[in-house]
Amino acid sequence: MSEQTYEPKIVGFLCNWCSYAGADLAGAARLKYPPNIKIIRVPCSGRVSPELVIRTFREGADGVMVLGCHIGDCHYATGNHRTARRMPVLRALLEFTGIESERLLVKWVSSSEGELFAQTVREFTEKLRQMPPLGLRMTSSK
Amino acid sequence: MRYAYYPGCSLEKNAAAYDQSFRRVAEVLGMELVEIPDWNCCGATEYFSLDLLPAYALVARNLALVPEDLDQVVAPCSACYYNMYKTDKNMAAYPKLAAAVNEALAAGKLHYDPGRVLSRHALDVILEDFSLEEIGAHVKKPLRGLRLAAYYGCVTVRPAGHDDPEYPVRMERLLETLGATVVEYTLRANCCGGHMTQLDADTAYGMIHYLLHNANKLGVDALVTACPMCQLNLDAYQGQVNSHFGTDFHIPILYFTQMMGLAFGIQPEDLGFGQEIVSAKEVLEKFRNPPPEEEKRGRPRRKRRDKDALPMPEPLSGGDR
Amino acid sequence: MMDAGRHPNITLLTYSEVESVSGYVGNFVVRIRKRARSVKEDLCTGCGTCEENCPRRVVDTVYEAGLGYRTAIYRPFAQAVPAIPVIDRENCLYFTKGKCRICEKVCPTHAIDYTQEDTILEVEVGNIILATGFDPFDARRIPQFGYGRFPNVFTSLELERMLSGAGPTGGKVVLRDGKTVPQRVAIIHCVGSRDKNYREYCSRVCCMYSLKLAHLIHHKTHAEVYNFYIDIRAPGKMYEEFYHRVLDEGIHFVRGKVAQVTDAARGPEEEGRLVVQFEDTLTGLQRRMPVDMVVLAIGLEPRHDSREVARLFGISTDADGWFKEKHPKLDPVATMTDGVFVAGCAQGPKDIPDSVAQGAAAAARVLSLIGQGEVEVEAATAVVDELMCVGCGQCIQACPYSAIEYLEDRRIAHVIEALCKGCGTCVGACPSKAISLRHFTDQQLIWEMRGAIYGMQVQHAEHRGN
Amino acid sequence: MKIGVYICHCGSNIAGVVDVGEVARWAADLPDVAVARDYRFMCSSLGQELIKKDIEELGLDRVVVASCTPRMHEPTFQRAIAEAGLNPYFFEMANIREQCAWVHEDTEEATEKAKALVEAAVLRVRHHEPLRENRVPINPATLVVGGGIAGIQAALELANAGYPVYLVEREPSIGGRMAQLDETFPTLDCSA
Repeated sequence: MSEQTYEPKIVGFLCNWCSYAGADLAGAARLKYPPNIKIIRVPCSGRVSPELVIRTFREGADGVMVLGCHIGDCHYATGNHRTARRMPVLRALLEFTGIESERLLVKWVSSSEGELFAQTVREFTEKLRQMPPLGLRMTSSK
Repeated sequence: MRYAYYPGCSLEKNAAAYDQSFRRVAEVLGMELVEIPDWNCCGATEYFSLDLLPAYALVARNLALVPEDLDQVVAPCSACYYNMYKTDKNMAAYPKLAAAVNEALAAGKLHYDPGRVLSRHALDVILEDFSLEEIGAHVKKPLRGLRLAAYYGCVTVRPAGHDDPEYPVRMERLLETLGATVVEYTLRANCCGGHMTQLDADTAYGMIHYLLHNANKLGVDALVTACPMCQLNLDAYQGQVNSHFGTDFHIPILYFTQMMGLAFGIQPEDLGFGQEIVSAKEVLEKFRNPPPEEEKRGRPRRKRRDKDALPMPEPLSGGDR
Repeated sequence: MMDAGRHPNITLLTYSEVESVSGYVGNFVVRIRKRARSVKEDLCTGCGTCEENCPRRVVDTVYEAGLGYRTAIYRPFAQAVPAIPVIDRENCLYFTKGKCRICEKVCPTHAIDYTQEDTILEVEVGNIILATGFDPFDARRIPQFGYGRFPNVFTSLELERMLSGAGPTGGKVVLRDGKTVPQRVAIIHCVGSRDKNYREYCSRVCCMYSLKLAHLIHHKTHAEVYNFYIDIRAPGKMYEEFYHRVLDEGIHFVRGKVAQVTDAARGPEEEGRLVVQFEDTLTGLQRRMPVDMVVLAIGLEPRHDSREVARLFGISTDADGWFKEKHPKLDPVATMTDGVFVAGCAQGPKDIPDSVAQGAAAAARVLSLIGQGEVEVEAATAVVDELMCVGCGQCIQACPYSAIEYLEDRRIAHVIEALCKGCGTCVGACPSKAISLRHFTDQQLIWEMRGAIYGMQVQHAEHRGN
Repeated sequence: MKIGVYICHCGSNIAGVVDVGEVARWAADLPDVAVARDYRFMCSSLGQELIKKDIEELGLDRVVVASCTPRMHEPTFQRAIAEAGLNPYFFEMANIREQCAWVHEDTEEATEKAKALVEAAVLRVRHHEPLRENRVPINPATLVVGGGIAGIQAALELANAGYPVYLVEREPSIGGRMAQLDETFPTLDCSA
């Protein structure tokens, strides 16, 4: 019990067309998941630059989720192809800088996959709870 | 492949033919059966209705006795299989139950962790660990000309979803592989009455009569079962049912392992033939001298389609629901 | 139907499927595959000679619901629109065995063309209405009702065809042998609907069509008709009244779920018949009833490919697979994707009046957009910081819309705003942070994440600048 | 800079889980927030009026609404503030229904999350810039997919209004399920 004193802070970048709608569907279906995740809406997962993910960790997030449309279903035709290609490189970069790469979750969630979204959040939150806080936020103010 | 083997009480007495034939068939298929040392009764169907904790403990003791290096146990009896499966699952789902059961087991210096041993029915093991092709490869003397119907009863197919519980089809496929003529028996998954014979004989006879009457209409040479309880009810009470209803049924009730053994070329005596009450002599006779024209009769009749008749829907392929 | 076929403003593309959709509200580009009919549409007069002479008969699982036959070259039904047949290449003797060509010989206008190929056409439209309908529940999935095993178990759709004067039996209600008139008929309601094992929802039309079938069967055969129902749901204008009319006609109603339909007899009165085993919840008894015919009132399911179709048009489905409307009450025919509307059973089970109303409503929504003449499009486009851009061209490669050009003279990238859809993929690709997406700038997103991550503490940190 | 923050109850959809009054009180202390209110239905015309009135009387130049998903009502509110003379991009929404009240059960947790989402929106909106909508003409042609009764009806309405329609049907004929039925309930008239 004493291990669970810490609640990870998670930021999710969700594409407006599939994953954000999937998260909305999870809500409409009243599925439950932990409140740790805060969702930031982006037009396309392709908008999420590696720098933005690293910045999110630096700002104090313990985990980052990047969710987009399934490959082939991108609202912007091929935006998520870029995401798919970019993220493995980013993982290597994260490891290099000492951030465990499993703190970054990249997944395709469609607008009809509310249950998948809720399940993904549950599992990711649980996984991060088992890990120590990242604590990268560079500030001393309280 | 090695399996822990739990014969259960019936297979020592009235269903000895099942035990004998299963062991012989397993040998042919290359299954190594390791009988659980010092096993006890599974409590059958009654004990769970009387006192839950001792009932679970009774079953868990057998699971605890499964040798460490084995992770699955085969039970030919549907009730034994069902009790073991249920005990394992419920202990996993209800930690309080698991703790209480283990407290009881501790008196005998035993312990069982739910999930360690997978309980399986003999029918499932044979049909899942071996393909029909593999089984077919062992067939030396096909059951040509024998009209057989598969009878699963209610317990065999119900807990684990190996087949459609409402309308299973796998034993039929097995019998076809053995070369038999399989007839579609609607009541394949209906209850045989279980121990109703001891509680209310008239009701039980009604249930047994229902099963026998509809099998008889199909002109079967035998009903093929996978459960000692089903076999017992339909076989041992067939005479009573006949006198009760004034019927004259003569339907041998045999185990699927006996039919496999026959097709594999094993001597009937080694498969427990002769222990049944409704004699299977005629079945063996037909097996030894199959009627030659039987094979050709079934086909062309189906072809002659009535010109008025409306088409039938195609059967569902794949069988998934 | 005829009106739609004749209307000068309607281009009818039957035997066709949409392959891809691109663009946005106001300006979609749609690629449509027009499958080869193997019949030249301009030459065919719809005389039907080919159908009469085709030697190949196949069971018609679509229009006749499996109860009747059609030929390999066929029109689904006599009044088909258009009246031009197609050759079903999977069953045609010429296409499968290489010989026959009878239709080619008998066609008086030489309209048969075995070499015809699929054609792809591209159309530009401003709006899209999806009315792709439903699939009937496959009754074979409930084996205890015996559909597909017992000849005299029928689906309600088969009965519809049987009752049709133009159907396989010429309107006569008979058993599968094609001649015996049933004396007692059981109609089992809620087959596949209101059932946790299959579909939890109510299919809305089955109660009413079951009442109608009961009435018509009774009327045509004088058979005793038993309805096995959970609840009778008759909400609609004149619906409850119709229920009472059917009650008064002497149709029987048994409230309870049917456990199984069997051909196994328990007594002489059951021999040779089907037996319905059920619980009568009004008497609390388990009962059996021998009947001659069983009709399964099958429910409505989303089209088997509804999820793929939804993806194609960029809309979503609900958990069951029905197309999801923008708002269940306030916006029932729009979707979350502008310019894409839904109508009819594709959105959920509904009866004919509701389907027609939704079709008209969807059209009205489209007309309102057309009436406005123009539509607002993305203002949140990408923009290049000319001082930062080194002209590497990464963004140009990343852009899915070819909306970024390279200015040779100044050696920088430039966004063509009219083409930019605002996805921001270029931003993710730019190595020198020279391109940004309006309304989704790094600064805006970073401040949003700060607020989300550590709340009020931001105020204190704020003075340290960004 | 003057920001107005509006927390929607959505009846009991949000207010049943999130302490909306608390979120509004707390939001009032966020940087540059001039007013923070909670209201039963922000998307109603009264709710929209509330925002417009504040823009005019308090001189708000940024607006944050915390309610349902922006995929539903973002255009509604953007239109409202535009009517009050504000650039519609000086607006941000916090999704405290689909992604908060409906997916969390504990009031304290949900209220804390709602606060974080509101703060995120406030901090974001401070950096918004005015943008101008582009307008494009609408192609008057319509694609109708599915030639059943609903599709036929839609196609006829549009065609009768004088606009071109492409009616695509997978089967060789239009008509759909309706063509299979002979008599329909409750009037038993023929369906063809």
